[in-house]
Amino acid sequence: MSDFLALILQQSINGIYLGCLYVLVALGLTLIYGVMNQINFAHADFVTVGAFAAFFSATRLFTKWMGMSDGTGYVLSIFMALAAGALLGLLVNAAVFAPLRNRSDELRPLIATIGVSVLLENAQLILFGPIPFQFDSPFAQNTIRFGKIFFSEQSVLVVIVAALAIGGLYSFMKFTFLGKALRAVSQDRETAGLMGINENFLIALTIVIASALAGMAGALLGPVIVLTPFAGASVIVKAFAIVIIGGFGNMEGTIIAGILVGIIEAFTVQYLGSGVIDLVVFVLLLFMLVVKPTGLIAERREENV
Amino acid sequence: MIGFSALKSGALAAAVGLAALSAPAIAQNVIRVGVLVPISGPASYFGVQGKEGVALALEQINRGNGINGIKLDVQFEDSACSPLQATNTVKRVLEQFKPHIVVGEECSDASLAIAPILEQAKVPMLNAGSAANQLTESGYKYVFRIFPNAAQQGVPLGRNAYTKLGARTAVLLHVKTNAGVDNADGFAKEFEAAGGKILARIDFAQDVNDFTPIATRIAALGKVDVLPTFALEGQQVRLSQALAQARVVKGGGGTGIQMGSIWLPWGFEAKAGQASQGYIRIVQFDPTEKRKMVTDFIDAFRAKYGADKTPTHINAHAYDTMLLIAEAVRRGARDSESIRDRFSKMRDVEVTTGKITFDAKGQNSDMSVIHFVETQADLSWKGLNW
Amino acid sequence: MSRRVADALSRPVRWPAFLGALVVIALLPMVLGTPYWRGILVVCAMNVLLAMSLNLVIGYTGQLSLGQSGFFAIGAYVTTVLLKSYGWNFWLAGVAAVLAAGLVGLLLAAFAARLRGHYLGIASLGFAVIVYQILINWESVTKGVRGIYGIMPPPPIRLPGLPEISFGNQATLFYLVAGIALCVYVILDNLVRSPIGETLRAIREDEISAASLGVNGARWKAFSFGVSAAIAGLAGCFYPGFVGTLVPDAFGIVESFTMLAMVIVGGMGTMIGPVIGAVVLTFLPEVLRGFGDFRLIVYGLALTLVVLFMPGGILQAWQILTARLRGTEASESTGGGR
Amino acid sequence: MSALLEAKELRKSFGGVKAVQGISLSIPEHSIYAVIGPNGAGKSTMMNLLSGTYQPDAGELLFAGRQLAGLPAHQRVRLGLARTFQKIRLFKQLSLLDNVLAGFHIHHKVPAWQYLIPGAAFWRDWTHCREQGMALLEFVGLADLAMQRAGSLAYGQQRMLEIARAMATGPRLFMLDEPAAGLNSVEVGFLLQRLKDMRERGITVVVVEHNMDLVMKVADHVFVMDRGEYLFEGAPREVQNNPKVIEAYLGGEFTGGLDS
Repeated sequence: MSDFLALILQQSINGIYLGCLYVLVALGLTLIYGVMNQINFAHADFVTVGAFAAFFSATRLFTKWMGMSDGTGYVLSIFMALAAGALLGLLVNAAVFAPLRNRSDELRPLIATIGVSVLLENAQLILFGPIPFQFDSPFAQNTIRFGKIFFSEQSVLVVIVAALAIGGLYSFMKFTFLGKALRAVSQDRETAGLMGINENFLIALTIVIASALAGMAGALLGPVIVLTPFAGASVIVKAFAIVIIGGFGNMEGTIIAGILVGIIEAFTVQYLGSGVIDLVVFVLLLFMLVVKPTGLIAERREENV
Repeated sequence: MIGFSALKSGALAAAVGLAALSAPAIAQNVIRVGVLVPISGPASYFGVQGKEGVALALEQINRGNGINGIKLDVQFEDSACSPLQATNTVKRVLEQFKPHIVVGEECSDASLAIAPILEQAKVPMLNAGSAANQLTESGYKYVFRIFPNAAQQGVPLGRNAYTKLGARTAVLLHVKTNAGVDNADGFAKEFEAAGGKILARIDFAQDVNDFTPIATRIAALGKVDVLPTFALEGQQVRLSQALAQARVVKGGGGTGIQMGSIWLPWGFEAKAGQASQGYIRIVQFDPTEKRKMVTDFIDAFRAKYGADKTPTHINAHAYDTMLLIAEAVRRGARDSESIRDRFSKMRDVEVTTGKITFDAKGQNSDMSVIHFVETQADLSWKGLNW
Repeated sequence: MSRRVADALSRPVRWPAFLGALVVIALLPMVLGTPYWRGILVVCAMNVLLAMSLNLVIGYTGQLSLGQSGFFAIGAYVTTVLLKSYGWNFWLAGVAAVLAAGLVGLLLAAFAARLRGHYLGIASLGFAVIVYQILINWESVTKGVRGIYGIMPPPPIRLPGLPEISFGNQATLFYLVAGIALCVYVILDNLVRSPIGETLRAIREDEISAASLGVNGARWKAFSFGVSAAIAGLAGCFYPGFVGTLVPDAFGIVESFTMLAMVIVGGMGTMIGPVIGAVVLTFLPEVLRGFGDFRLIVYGLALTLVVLFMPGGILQAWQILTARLRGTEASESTGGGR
Repeated sequence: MSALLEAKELRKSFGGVKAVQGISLSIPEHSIYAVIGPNGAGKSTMMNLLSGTYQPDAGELLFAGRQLAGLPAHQRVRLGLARTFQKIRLFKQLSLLDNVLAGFHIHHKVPAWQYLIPGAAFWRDWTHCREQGMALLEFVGLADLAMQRAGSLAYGQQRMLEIARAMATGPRLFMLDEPAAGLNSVEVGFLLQRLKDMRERGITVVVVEHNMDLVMKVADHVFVMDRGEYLFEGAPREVQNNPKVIEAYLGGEFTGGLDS
């Protein structure tokens, strides 16, 4: 393989892996948006909480106290993060989204979740401090090599878990009654109400699923990012961009956009410089909004006059 | 560049009333020290460690009779590493606490913003964490810095890379902040003047987490001798690991040598693992040093904060600032003016990070605070005596 | 003329309120007489301008904008660069900065013509990110992350027959910014009560319906974005001279959210609401310094609680409270009469 | 009578659905013109084409001899076209008076600077608009509620407010989309009277209606559509007795009384 091809391939792999991380964060955002037209600004902090939950269960609870191997401990910690995210989602739904839901307002929940975000970030700062935690998953430092191409075991794990999560979410939405009900609510609240579906329950469920996804993303990001209480904040703005590029509330769009942004980022680093990543991503975002305002995969919603 | 005279006449005449406020006439046995550190936001990384160092020093200095009957009184304020917040906070401290001296800030942006206010108020500023050259190059009379500025770090780094390591090619890696840019410039200037070649200059934002694409790019550049890296601990761990994974640096089986200045704390190697092998960097505080001052400091630190902890250079810097103030008081300083006077006459004052001699600009000119170390295969440090 | 028509024609008397505001502005730097508090007052006056500017777009025109920090940044940087690199006079540079911010606002309005709701929100957020990135990367002009230092406050005004007014003093700087904020308030208040205000509110309520009344939605949204951006730019003019230092980090997207919070917490779609919000959210973090490390936790909690329990903002909560108090008093008096 | 509005071969489809297929009509001035048809006949699409909410795929539109094609809705208002909506679209958070005042948008003649600092011209306009607005509210019987929030009105009142608001634009041609839907018989009677009053004032009224009863009572001319196509047109009496129309209605979901 020529050096050039190897480089292109390597950066593409880097990009896809990065994209999968973004997808894991963005999926929850898009799910909440799709069902209830709300933005959860604290979503990124759920990711951070998930990362810390995973960190403490992987490096303390499962390994030091329960004597499991590092590998098992880490894999189990993913579920702990998932649970932590879900719990947090339950709380935030009860505290913010449920009370504000009936006012059919897109701004107040946004501001309220900004408040939640400030609260969570600083509570974690008090609890864990600002010095980065060293979260070593046993997979992060093992490198798989094919000739010049390399990637870490962790990145394989990330891609597999991302695929499983997407697959799971997809089949849940397609094949289960609750999933179908969720889609019904996202399309038309009143009709869903007529079908005898408890809307409150469905919305709580959506937030819990989305938050659990965020927690899980935290467990996977933890060993590869700089784990501080501010870790999530570093990806949230990009996650917003991805959700928009993919079309708000559109799962397929989010997945494609996430991976696309990951790849663009890798090639921006290669050819333009890492200092302009955000510039490139957001110029792309505005460009997308000009040429295709409804996102990569458009869902037509005709305004009924 | 704005001349000092212009600053003096106009910019911050705002602080005019402060001089009067901050020069209490009553005989006293307390020296008030305002400490401005970032306690909120990501920069609290510095603030939290700074507070630890100050608190420890304070405990020791104020024990018993203090310094000949005089005690230090410290007030912390959160200046958030931001110029706006820092200017607001410094005014607040000046009028509510009336300090004789202010210690801070960690971030260059904020330090540069408060320096003219303190100059105007005639309250000395003792800085221990900002590298921007400009801070002591602006003609301020009340600004002192024990931290080596970017030039002091970058120049020996660039020179030694060329002469001692025989490096001819370099890739600069730095975080896009005031200090990162200054450090990288300092290295580049010296290295290129000596005849070296900068193959690429790669800067990145403070919120970049994944360095694999950057490492891939460097790997594709061909043979790189040195990689001067200027970023904080969190990012550097990931960066070194990515470079090792891409087989750029020695730690990953490559030939490149990462070099760095005073950004990384003791304990970096343990976090980065094998990837940090061969890393050559300047440390200002070396906890393995056998000087009594250092061992005493470490013992006291562990007694206060836990036996498993080793102080970082940030802890040490903060601790040293208090030692210096205590030293000034010991030499008879009783107010802002006399503290400034004693500071400007200090020669070879020993602190945990080395020796301090302030030059006419207020910058510590004693290069003994700069030690080069190389990370060994077992992750220990080897002093290089450069 | 019937009484109903007379009611419709009654004009609210506003000059006592403005006179009151003038007195409050005049007294504030004396009540809060130290450089620190006066500095906070200047920040507060800038925040009032910013909150009012955002409120025009969000509260009156109903367009979600999360990019206000971008216009604030343009105002600050254009002023400073013209002042320091091109030797312009501050006042002239300020006018240029206001115009520049306004023009860029029109540019963003092009997006508003096509996008709604959260899409517009994120597009404007993207705009703010791009402005921030340009400030960092266009080093030859903005000095990038190194920042610009030693920026002067506005030059003194010399009027014949009067003593020189210098803005090196925080009190006079506050008078300047607060005076301008008050003028902007009066003008905006006139504007939103005028037919233009009726038009903007019509767009906010229902754009299709407004079009059926002859309203060109795109044009009026552009007007709203342009004016709003210009006011944010105006606030930006005073920032560098006040702090003395200009770095891109002062204009991160967090600032946009803080401005949004001011509008919502105070009460959007009213003139006085965002002013209240700006005052509260400027002073709250300072007052909370007593909480030390817990300061921002309390701040976050307070923000969430205000939104949850005062959905119409502090202003509406206050109105409800006073109405209830008056209501109970009234019933008591009638009870006594029986 | 000359035609105020003329449509020639208008076509509009959405995706694959042909909503309007080659409709031509001619609306005479100073008349009440009704467009009727069963559900899905394309009446509302026709209305949206005339008002400019949609642009036609093909065909010509002439208003008082002027081409309307390509002209957006807000510009047609300036020529004298006004409309109401089938699904009421009021400014619910605003007061009744403010709703109507918004309708004067195209009629303000005030120097621009006076919007910032009001002067004599501003206040003249201000007073004039409010007097006119109150008169319009009086016209639809809502003057007593002028300061209430539009969202708080009963359904029938909301319909009347929407009419008053559109009237404020000073239309030559006023198109009402199902104005009687959801009204009780008293309200329908009031509406009929108002439609006739409008005609008296020289306004050409177009009513798109499902309710045959209303149409038969006021319309001068009736145009019948079915499935996007022309079916029949003529005087109310002729329409009522036309077998094609009856069939279309009976075959459709029509439930109203043809025989009334």
